[in-house]
Amino acid sequence: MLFSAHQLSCIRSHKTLFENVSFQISAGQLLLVEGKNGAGKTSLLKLLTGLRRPDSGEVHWNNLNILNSESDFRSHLAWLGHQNPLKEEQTALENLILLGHIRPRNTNSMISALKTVHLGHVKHKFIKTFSAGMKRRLCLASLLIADTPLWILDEPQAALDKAGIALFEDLAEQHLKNGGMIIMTSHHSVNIAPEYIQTLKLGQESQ
Amino acid sequence: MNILIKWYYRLGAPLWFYPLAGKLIPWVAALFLLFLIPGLYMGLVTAPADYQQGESFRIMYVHVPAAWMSMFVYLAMAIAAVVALVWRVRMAEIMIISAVPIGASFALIALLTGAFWGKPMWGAWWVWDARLTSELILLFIYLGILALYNAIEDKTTAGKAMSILTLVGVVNLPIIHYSVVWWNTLHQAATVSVFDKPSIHIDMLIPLLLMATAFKFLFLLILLLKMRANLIEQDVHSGWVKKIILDKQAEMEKEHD
Amino acid sequence: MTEFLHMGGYGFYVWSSFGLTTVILLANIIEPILHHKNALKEADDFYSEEN
Amino acid sequence: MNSFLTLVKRDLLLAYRSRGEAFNSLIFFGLVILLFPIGISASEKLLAEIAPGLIWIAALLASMLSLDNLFKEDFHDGTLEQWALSHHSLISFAWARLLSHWIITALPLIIIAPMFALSLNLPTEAIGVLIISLLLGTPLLTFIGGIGVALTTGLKKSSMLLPLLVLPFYIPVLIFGASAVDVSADGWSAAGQLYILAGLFVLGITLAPFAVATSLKVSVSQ
Repeated sequence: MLFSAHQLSCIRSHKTLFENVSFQISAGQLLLVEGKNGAGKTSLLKLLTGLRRPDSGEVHWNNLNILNSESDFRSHLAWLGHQNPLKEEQTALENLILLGHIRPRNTNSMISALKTVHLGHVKHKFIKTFSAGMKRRLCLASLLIADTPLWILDEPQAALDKAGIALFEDLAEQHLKNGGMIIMTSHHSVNIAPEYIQTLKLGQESQ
Repeated sequence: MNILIKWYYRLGAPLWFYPLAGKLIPWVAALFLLFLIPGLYMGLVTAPADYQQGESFRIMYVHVPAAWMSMFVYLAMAIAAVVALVWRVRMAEIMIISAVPIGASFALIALLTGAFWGKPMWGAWWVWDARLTSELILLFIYLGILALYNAIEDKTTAGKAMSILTLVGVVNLPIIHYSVVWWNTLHQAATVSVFDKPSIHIDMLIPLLLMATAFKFLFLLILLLKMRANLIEQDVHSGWVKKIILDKQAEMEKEHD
Repeated sequence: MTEFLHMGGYGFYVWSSFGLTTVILLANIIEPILHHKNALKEADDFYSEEN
Repeated sequence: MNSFLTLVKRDLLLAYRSRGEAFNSLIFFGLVILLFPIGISASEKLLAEIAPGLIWIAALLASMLSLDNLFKEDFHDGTLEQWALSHHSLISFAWARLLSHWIITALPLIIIAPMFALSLNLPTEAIGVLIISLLLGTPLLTFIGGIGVALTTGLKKSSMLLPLLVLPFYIPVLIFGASAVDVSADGWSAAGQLYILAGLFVLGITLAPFAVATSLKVSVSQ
C-alpha cells in the first residue's frame, strides 16, 4: 500500500497557497501536516482526498491517480473534517449506524467501538446533549468500525480534552501497528513513537 | 505524453489564445461591417415593402437575426460547456461567461423589436405569442447563468457550476419551447402569427441572410473582446499575464528614451 | 429623404427598433473594451509595484 | 441499496422528530391560496376558472421555497463531504435526499390540496385529475429544483438565486399540470396532458440525479 503526492499546488482565488508539495507514505506511517492557519492545510487535505482537483500535480494510491475510478481509492479512505458529520436529533448509536454505511465495515461491533471511546453509557442519548469532546470521540468511533487502511484527519484532536487526546493517540498507534496509514493536521505535537511519524511543513518556508 | 497535452490545454492556451485573438479582432470587425452595410442598405432601402405589413416588416431584419443569434449563442455555450466539463478546458469556461452577456442582449433585442413590430400589426405592445414567450424564458435562463457565475467567488468552481447549468438549460430548452407552443395553441386560435416570416421574396431574403451573417461576425468580435478582458482579469497572478505586462512596459520604455 | 424617414407611417416603430438594437449592440462592444482596459491597468499596477 | 433505504429512513425519522418544519410548506401552500380570493375577488365563477392554475402555482412555490435547506444542513455539518467520499456513488445519496424531501414536503401537500380545491369551488370531477397531476408533477419539481439547490449549496449568502435558476425549468411542468386540471374541470378528458406529464416525470427522475450529483461534487470542492 502506497500513498504518494507529486508536485501538488493549489490556487485559491488568485493566491497560490502552496506549490510542488510532494511526499510518500506507506503502511504503518503517519504524516503530520503542520503550518500556520491559512497556510492551506485543509486545502491540501481536500486535494489528497480527491474532494478538490489539484491545480497542478497528482495524488496516487498504489501508483494510480486517485481521481480515476480504477484506483478504487475511496473504499480505502476514511475522512474526518473539521466539522462532526452528526445529526443533533439522532442518538449516538443511530449516528454511528449512518456513518457505518458510508465506508466499508470491518468486524468490530458498534457497541464495542462506542465503549473504546468511553461513550458506551450514552449510546441512546441524543447528540444535542453531547459536549464537543464527546461528539469528536463519536467520530473517532466511526473510524474504528471502518475497514479503511488510510485515515485522513483534519485536526482530529480539536475540542478533545487531555484524556481524549491520549485516547486518540492510542487509537492512532494501534491503527499504525495494524499496518494502517494516517495523514493528519494538528497544531500541537502528537506523542506517538517518532519512528512512525513524518512531518510536512506548509507555509512560507516551502515556497 | 498526455500529461503534456493536459498541461498545454490548461496553461498554454491563454498564452497562445490572447495574442491571437488580438490579431483577429480587426479582421473580424472588418468582416462584420462588410456584411452589415449592404445588409442594412438592402433591408431598409431596396427591399420592396411587404404588401400586407407595409414598411414595418423591415423590423424583421433586426428581429429575426437577433432571435436566431440568441439561440445560436446558447448552442455555442452548450458545446463549450461539454468541452469544459468533459476535458476540463478552462478556456471553454471563459468562453461561456464571455458569451452570456451577448446572448442575453440578443434575446433582449429580439423581445424589444418583437414588441415594436407587434404594436403596429397586432395593436398590443406584448403578445403572448409562442416564439416571444420562449424568447422571454430564454432571456431568464441567460440571466440565471450570469447570476450563478457572479454569486460564486472561486472562479474555477463558478465555471464548473455554470457549465452544468448551461447543459441543464440546453436539455430543457426544446421541452420549454414545445410546451409553450402547445400552450399557445390552447389559448389562441391558430391565427397567422405576425412573426411568421412573410412569403419571402428573393429581394427580401438576401438582406436577411446578410444581416444574419453580420450578426454572427459581431458575436465573434464581442466574444473575442470579452474573452481577452476576462482572461486578463482572472489570470492576473499567473505567469503569462506577467509576461505580457512586462513586455508592454518594456516597449513603453523603449518609446520614451 | 423625409419619405425614407417616414417609412410609410411606421417610421417610429422601424427606427426605434433599429435604434434600440444599435444601442444594445454598441454597449456590448464598448463594455468589453473598457473591461479589458482597466483589467490591463490593474495588472500593470500589480506588476509595477511588485518589482 | 440498503444504504439508500437507511438514508431515506433516517431522513423521515429526522423529519418526524422535528415535525414543525414539514408543516411550514403546508401552511405556506394554504396561505398563498388564501391570498387569491382576497386579492382578486371571491366570485365563484371567477375562482372556479382560475382554481387549477392557482393550486398548481401555489404547489410550485411551496415546493421551491422548501427546497432551500435540502442540502444546506448536510453541507455545513460535513455529512455531504462524507457521502462525496464514500465508495457509494453520490447519485444514490442525491436520490435518497430528493425522495425523502418529496415525501416530507410534497406528499402532505397533495393530501391537503383537494380541500383547498373545494374551497376554490373547483368542480369535484377535476379533483381526481388534480391529485394525479400533482403526484406526477411535484416529484419533478423537487428533482429539477434539486439541481438548482445543489449548484447553490456552497454559497455563503443565501440569495434569491435559487428561484431565478429553477423557475424557467418549472414552466413545462406548470403548463401541463395546470391545463390537465383545467381541461378536466371543463369535463374533457385530461389524458393527453397527464401522459406528457408522466413522460416529463420519467425524464426528470432519471436525468436529474446525475446533474444533482455532479453539482454536489462541484459545491463540495469549494
